[in-house]
Amino acid sequence: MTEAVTNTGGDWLRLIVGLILVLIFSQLNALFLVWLERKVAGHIQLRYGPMEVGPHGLLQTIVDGIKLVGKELITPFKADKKLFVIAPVLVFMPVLVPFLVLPFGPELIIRDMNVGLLLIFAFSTFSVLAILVGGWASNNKYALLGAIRSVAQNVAYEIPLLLSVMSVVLMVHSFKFSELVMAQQRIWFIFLQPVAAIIYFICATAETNRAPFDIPEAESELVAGFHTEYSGMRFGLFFLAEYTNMFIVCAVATSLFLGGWHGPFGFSLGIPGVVWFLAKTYFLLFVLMWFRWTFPRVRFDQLMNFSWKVLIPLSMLNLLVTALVLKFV
Amino acid sequence: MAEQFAEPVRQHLYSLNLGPQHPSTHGVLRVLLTLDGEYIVEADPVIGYGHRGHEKMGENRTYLQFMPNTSRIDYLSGLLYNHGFCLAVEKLTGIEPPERARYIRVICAELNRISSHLLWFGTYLMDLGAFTPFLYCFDDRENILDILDRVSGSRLTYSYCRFGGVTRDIDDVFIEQTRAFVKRLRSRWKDYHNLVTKNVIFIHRTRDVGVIDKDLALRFGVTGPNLRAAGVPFDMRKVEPYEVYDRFDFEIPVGEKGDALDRYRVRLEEMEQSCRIIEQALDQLPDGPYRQERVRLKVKPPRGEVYFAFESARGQTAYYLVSDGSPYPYRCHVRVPSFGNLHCLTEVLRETLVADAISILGSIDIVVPEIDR
Amino acid sequence: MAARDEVVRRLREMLGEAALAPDEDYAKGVSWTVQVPAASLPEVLGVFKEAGFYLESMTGLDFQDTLEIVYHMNTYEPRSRMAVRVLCPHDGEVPSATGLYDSALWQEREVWEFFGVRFAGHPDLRPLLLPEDSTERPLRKTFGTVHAYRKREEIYG
Amino acid sequence: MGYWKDIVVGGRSLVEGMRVTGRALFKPVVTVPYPRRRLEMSPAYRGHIELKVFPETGTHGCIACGTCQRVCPSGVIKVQGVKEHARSGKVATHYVIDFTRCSLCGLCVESCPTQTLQFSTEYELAGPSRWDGVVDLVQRMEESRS
Repeated sequence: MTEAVTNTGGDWLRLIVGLILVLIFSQLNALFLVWLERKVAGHIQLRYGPMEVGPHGLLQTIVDGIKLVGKELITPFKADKKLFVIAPVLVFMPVLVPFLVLPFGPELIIRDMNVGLLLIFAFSTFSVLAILVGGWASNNKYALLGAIRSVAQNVAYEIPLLLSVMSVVLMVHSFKFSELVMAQQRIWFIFLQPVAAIIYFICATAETNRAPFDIPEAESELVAGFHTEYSGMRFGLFFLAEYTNMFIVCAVATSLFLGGWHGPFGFSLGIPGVVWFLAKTYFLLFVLMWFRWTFPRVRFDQLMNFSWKVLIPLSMLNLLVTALVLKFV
Repeated sequence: MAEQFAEPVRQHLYSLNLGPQHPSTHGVLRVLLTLDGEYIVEADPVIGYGHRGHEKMGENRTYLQFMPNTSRIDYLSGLLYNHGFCLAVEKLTGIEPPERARYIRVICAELNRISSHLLWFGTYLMDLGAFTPFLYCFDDRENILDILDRVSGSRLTYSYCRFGGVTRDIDDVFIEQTRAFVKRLRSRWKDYHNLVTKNVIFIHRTRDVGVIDKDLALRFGVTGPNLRAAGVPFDMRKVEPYEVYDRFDFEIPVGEKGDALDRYRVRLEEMEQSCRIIEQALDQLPDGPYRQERVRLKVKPPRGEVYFAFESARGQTAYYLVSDGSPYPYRCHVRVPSFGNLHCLTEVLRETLVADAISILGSIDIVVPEIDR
Repeated sequence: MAARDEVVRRLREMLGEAALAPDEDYAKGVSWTVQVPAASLPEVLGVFKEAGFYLESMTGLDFQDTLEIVYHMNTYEPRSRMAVRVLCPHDGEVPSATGLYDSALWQEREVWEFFGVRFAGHPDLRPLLLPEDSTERPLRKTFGTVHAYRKREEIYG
Repeated sequence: MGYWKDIVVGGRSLVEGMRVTGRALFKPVVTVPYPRRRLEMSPAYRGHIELKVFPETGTHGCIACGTCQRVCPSGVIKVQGVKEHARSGKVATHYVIDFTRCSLCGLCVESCPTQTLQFSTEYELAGPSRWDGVVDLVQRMEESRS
């Protein structure tokens, strides 16, 4: 009895400490990513980016955050007030959950669940609901169009995303992150599953509504898409959620395809695992930003075509080949 | 592209105001869209938000005083408008500018045309969602503005031309800078093509989108690159050569079917042709005065009228001046190319998607204040 | 040039020699000026339409004694611009060209709002550039400050 | 086969595009961090007008003839002058411009018979009030001399 209590107590402690760390990390990470994005965009476009607040503008996003907090929260006339208020909370909550199972290092997993991977995808789908609610409740046609697009896009891209992940899961026979990463100690899965890796990354870009798949918020068409009517920190939450989401998909890509906390080919070079993990994740994030500042936006029907006619058949084929190879080789 | 979709069901139509404040309407343009889902059933551009009454102003000002106005009708190719107005008045009064002035005007006008096309290139890509080419174009365009700033003292609304010449002579530094710019622009084509023209997303966004064919162009009076993209080699610089354009060897680029991709290609090729004109003009540049001294500030044309058409960056532009013999024009009408170019949208936008509407709107290259006048 | 000559030939038959005035050296920017009575405007524009001309520009002139609408027609050939001029009293009506040229839809609206020329048969005569409720006719010489308000023959006579 | 070719060619074109932006990432920055670094104005720069001081006379040469006032398209200029004595020419005592309405066309400078007008190279002209644009050039000249 006592043992069980202390056990759960230890678990609870771990969970609470972990949650606090996650809250701090996710906020700092989002702020840092916003800064990084602006810096990358700036230098790609032959300009400086933020330079004034702090060294190289590092504190710019914090100041922006404070500005957002100070802004008036506007609720449009005839909006569905309850849903309108709930939506930003709804979008931000699920993006915190995946941090519980992300394997930052060999010992740095808050909860190493046996369905870790499933948990992440279950909750990342949740953000679509929030976008739909936010877009619908705004009583704005641009927002509504953005919400509709977002739902259709997410439905189309969940499938190849999961299919490409399945081929990795097939190889490891586990949904558990620690096992998925441990299986890559010698060789990363990106070398064994290049097609799945590419498909995953494309779908992840679409899942997080990033350019060139940012049609739900396509600013030149829909002004700001689903968050057109949001102001102040409500908009800020959408914004933070987007960047945290980016981090999550990249972290998952790192642990599925880039060996998680392992160095290349088993050489860790004396660098701690968590550094390896974060370095790889931020590199992927940089690639995402690179995409955004290079490509034009695809059109809605082309996006659908691409998913249903290219990505889904390819990922099916990839899964089939994986299964056959595992069975007969 | 529209044929590829099933016939849209005409129910639950709703209207959407695209503009007047919208990120990609290029000024205060409002397009009243009737939508069925994301399909456009009807598009009605509403214009006039930027009406300043330039034509009425023209009747209340002397010919010279109207000059600053001309560069504000279309602020992106202000020098071309100056140039055209100058030529119209010179034709009306019979002033002959010296040879050197003619060449200077042509060089500056072509530079202005390139800068206008570069800006179009950037903003069009921005409409399609690619932000970065915009900044690259502005980097190049800044070069032109610096060059023109050196001679005209202004970066956007030049009012550089005067009846019988220009306000300021060009010097060796200008010539050197211009040559360097032409060289630089040519070295940039490869980057532009790699970044944009070959990009598969870009091609899919523009091919077969917003087709303006010959027939449509004729009905709506579409001119300029939009008409040339449909395969009609109609350019006032060739058809009715004004100034010294008949002394240069250049081609009129034409497209095939008149979709957005063709318009894009035609404009890009036009920049290259403008470079050729500039180079030849610099080679042939004669010495001599840059301005005719005997022209009075208050020109008094004889009674009569003139209709002078020239090629601005957006198409065939014309000044229709009626003089009653006084220093003030009796009537001063400006034929602006964007007027027809925008009007044909009512037809072109039908049965397209909202995303295509933005792409088409960007590809026809309108300047809204020019339409509103 | 072929299209232009064709139009000139047919217009001669229709209106007679006196209505057409050539401008061989293109000093005014138009090759032929055609003076047309308002009633026969649709047929005249129909001739242009068949020959492949487009309506390049359309504008009004306000004189003390009359209003004048000037249509500039052009085709994709060198030196073939032609001017069609129609006289119209200040409160008069001119047949609309909207059935022939779609571009007339907007250009006639513009002339209507600025000069107050009514176009008979125009489907949608709303102001285009001016506010929707405006009743002024800004380009008439009776509006605002003007330097001269002349009779037509003082300029063209 | 077109299907596979499209995927490969399309993918290649995307990589090409990323190479262009990737190279740009390491190119030097072309913008100017404005208040920290300033650019020189071009020699022909057209700012608002100001009165030129002639070294021979030590003052401006404006004779208050009003040519600039008449030639100005926007009615920006108001000149007032007095005759010192009956035989002498007029000398401007007030030369007021409303810069907020000026379109910087330069017609006044061109038309000036005594060439006493020139463009200033000032460009930071923003002010909190619309009357900040109304400047008396004679007064301004005297202030700048003292």
